[in-house]
Amino acid sequence: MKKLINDPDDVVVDALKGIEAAHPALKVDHEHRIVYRADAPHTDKVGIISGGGSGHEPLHGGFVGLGMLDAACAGEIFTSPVPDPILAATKLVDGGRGVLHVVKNYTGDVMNFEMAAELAAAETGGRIASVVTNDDVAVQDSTYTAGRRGVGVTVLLEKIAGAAAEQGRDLDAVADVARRVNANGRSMGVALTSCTVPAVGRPTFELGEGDMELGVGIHGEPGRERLPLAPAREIAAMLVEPVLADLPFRSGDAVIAFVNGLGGTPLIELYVLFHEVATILRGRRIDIARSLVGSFITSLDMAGASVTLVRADDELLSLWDAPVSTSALRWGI
Amino acid sequence: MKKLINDPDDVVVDALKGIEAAHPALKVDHEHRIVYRADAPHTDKVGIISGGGSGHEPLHGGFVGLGMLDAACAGEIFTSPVPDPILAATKLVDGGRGVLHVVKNYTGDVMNFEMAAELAAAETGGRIASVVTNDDVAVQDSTYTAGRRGVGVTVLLEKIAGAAAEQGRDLDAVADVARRVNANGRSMGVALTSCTVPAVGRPTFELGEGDMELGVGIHGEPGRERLPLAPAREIAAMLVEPVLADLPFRSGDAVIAFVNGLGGTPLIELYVLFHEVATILRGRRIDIARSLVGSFITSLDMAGASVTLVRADDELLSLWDAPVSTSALRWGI
Amino acid sequence: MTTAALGQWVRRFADLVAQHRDELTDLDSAIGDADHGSNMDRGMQAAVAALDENPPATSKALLSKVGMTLVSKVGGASGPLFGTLFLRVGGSLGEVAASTPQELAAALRAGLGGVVDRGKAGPGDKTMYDALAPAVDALDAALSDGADLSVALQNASQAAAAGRDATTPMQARKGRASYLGERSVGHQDPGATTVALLLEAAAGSSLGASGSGRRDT
Amino acid sequence: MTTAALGQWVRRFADLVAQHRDELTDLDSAIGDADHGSNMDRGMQAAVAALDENPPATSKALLSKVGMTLVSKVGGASGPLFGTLFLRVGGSLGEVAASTPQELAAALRAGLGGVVDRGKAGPGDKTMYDALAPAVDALDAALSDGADLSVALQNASQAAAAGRDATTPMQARKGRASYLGERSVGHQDPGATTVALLLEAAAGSSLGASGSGRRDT
Ligand SMILES: Nc1ncnc2c1ncn2[C@@H]1O[C@H](COP(=O)(O)OP(=O)(O)O)[C@@H](O)[C@H]1O
Ligand SMILES: Nc1ncnc2c1ncn2[C@@H]1O[C@H](COP(=O)(O)OP(=O)(O)O)[C@@H](O)[C@H]1O
Ligand SMILES: [Mg+2]
Ligand SMILES: [Mg+2]
Ligand SMILES: [Mg+2]
Ligand SMILES: [Mg+2]
Repeated sequence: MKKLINDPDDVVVDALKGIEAAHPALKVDHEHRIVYRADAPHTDKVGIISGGGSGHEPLHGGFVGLGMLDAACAGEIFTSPVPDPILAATKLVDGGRGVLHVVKNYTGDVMNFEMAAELAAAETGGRIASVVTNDDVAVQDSTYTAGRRGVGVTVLLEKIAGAAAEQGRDLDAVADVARRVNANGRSMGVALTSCTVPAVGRPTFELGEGDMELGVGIHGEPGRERLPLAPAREIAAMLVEPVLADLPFRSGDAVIAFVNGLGGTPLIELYVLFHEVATILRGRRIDIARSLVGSFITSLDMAGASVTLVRADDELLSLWDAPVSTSALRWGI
Repeated sequence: MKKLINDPDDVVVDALKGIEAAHPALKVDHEHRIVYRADAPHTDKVGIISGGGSGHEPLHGGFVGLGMLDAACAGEIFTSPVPDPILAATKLVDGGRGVLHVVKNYTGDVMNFEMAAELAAAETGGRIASVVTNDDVAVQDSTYTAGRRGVGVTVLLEKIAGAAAEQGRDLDAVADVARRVNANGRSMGVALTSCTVPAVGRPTFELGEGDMELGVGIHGEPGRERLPLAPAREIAAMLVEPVLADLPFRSGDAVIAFVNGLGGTPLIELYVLFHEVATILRGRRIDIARSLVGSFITSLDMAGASVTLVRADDELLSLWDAPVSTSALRWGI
Repeated sequence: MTTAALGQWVRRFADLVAQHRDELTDLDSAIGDADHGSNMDRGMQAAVAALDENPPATSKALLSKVGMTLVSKVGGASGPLFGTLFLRVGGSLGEVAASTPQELAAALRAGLGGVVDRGKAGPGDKTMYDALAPAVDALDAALSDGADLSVALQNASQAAAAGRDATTPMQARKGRASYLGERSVGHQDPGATTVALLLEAAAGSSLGASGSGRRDT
Repeated sequence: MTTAALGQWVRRFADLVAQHRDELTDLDSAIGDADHGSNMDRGMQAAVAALDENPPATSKALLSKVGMTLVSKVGGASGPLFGTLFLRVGGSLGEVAASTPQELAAALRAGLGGVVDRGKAGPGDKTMYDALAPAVDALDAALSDGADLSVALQNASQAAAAGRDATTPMQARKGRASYLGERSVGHQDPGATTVALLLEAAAGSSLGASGSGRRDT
């Protein structure tokens, strides 16, 4: 295992110290492992928090700041945080207008956020709403199962809901916008290599030199199928077609197109992939209204990428364009 | 070789198409492989261009935009562009106030930019100044040799010189500021794995499972020494100490601290490293006035990182803080 | 059945989890993320340490401490699920120092309800439910048939083990294993395995001995 | 010495580079970035194609076309260096159809000057300079001694080969190999090797034959 770390058990703790040292606009509660806005809480807006297992950086700590999250809870690598820190973060950001929990759809995350919300309601009486992202079309959706995983849409949702909160909308309205992003977003990913969890020290799965895992999850969960490595052009089609079919997206739709690196893939390759994605969308007369290219929701050192499309009307686009100032996403301010 | 690409020979061409599709504020001259501001040239400011071999993304194309570069020339992977496109870019951005060439100190880059500058002077009579970055302390400096390589300082210099140009300063003044950044900046890097050049298809160098290459170059050039992989704390010391000694930096200095990923290293590890770097600097009473953490000057898929420190006075800091709007670095606008 | 016996049960469970830690993690590595054994072991060690530090006097206090510790130390899916299980069992027993077998059975059924509230799983979803529900049913049935608690817990333990085994051919519909779809078939569920250990601990503890046949009236 | 002979020289050089392409790249992989053979081969193939397409009439036109093609097709260090070399030789010969041996020698010295202007290398830096400078000296010396051009070019070729061999024990101070410091010792410089091929091509071409002893007065 080749990593720039100290003790594998200290990776999250050490990284939080790095985040604190690098970004004066952020504070870190080390006991609870919370990254939060130095100026929290805000009495004039709904608070938004998110969190989950670590190993997906910059998600979520990199999205704390004006126009996005008020706080992020960092669990151990790939392990949901427990309710205590979620409760602490909820209290920390509640300026009186309620708090939105943005939760990725993993059983552990959902339950721990739910318990924290129950505890917060009991302790403070503050209002809490929850939005669960579940955009990964690699997993079959069904009301009888745990459903789809939450992946790339989470990033776009946090941005857009953050902008809605910054406008002063109330908790229900912010939650509505967030749900609308999730309802209109779909994603799919591919791994060229496995990630390696520091405490484990060896790759999570074996993948032959000539193979790729299509539909992989951001914790190295197995995907839809294992296939021979293909040119970017074909991989783009394998990612985009199921995404388009699932919603479905239609000719004339405007989308936010997000090509995301999984941690070990350099930017030059993401641009090659983006070109192929854009070519397919152009062929389908789907309009790329906005785009995002980079590594924003990662899986440690996994080589690979994911494609997320969110169908966006003018309101979502104007919220997307609104100012945001976080360590990983910033514009307009 | 596991890469999200089509034909290895088309990587640069395809990536430029992706950049063009993703960023409406940028245009691409595909014949010359130039990324340039859609609103170039600007008659009210000095033009700034840079360029070099590809494979270091987001450098340089990711830094084209308001407050930074006006154009960037993309050579083949790890191969300096030839004079023609540099000449074309120079003409493209010259709004009458002259053009600054930012060149990393590699023999090929220096000579190709020099020839382009001679051609431009002969053809257009426009003024051209050149600044060569040479901040890599892994290589011994000497007037009798090719000298140090240009690495991380290039990023900070492009930002700061870009801000000076945006203020309307004249060519000499912009070049002066740029030289001041270079003179006050030093870097050193470490590789945990080799990069793989697409057209070659196998790693540039062999590195044992337990080894790292200290002082590596951004093209996979050999470093100072090969050592057993060490904890981030020790690696930080191996990178920071030679950097501090070389200028030398002194107690009381304010610096811009830049921890850079080499392409295959995820952000969480960069923050672990940044924490260790900050701890060392704190111990030396060197003040981190500004910081930058992320993968900004890469070496394809190489796992590893570099540390760059630039000693910064108030003027450089205020230029650093000035608005910038590029695909890879953006704030204040 | 006394609070002390509950404490013994918890400790015995912690021992069994520690002994089977690697097995549980291996089961989770086949259809999950290879942390169930270390999750539960970390949580139960912390729970036992919390009991040692400040031994609670009532059943509710004792099991709440175990439940809260699991909730705040384990994370993932099993922290809230096993945590809620203990919290609900304790809540059902109340601030008492002893309870009847019927009260214990009702408390375990309340615990099962908590697991369902939390995880929304039902029969055949290939989760801890598939071991816990048959165990609670078996406990009720045995007690209605007039069996003493010790025998009833033996029955419940056997039912949990059978429920655990029955998860192997199931296709997971809840939790991380559900992402595998058909590929989850043929693997025993780790959470159900832990539930079988929990009932094995109950059957082997002094729960049945001390409380057998006695009713607090 | 005619323009046609210069064309023959260029083509012969292109052939030799193509033949030694892999060897040149291997030398560069030891102390550089493993592209010198492919760089020079790509450039010289393009140069020959440019000559084929539109054969230039004067020495300057011919060598400028070769030089410009190298500059615009090769990149890296060798593009500007070899490009400048050809550009300066052509510029020195001028818009003529034939030149004297002395003019050729002076032109090659001008080319050497161009390489130094561009690359700032001197003796012992372990670069193409270390093969080119002795060759130019040998050519001058032989012509002063009254040798005819064919013999003088043989001498120059031998001097280039000796200069090339002498780079092996040197420590590089210029170019990519200089980053290796002491580790560059013991490897033959690729650029010097290419210069030796350039002079071998000259000695084997019709340069010496056609122009031997003749002076354009
Ligand atoms: N929705 C659910 N309802 C009941 N039990 C569940 C549910 N989801 C998961 N489980 C149980 O949790 C176990 C996995 O626990 P663990 O590995 O510790 O958590 P995680 O899946 O978060 O890593 C599964 O084997 C299953 O028995
Ligand atoms: N400053 C210099 N002056 C003269 N020759 C040089 C200089 N730098 C490099 N060279 C020559 O260039 C050769 C390398 O050429 P090449 O591999 O094509 O370029 P690059 O180093 O850019 O990959 C070296 O072997 C050396 O002979
Ligand atoms: Mg698990
Ligand atoms: Mg887990
Ligand atoms: Mg080379
Ligand atoms: Mg090269």
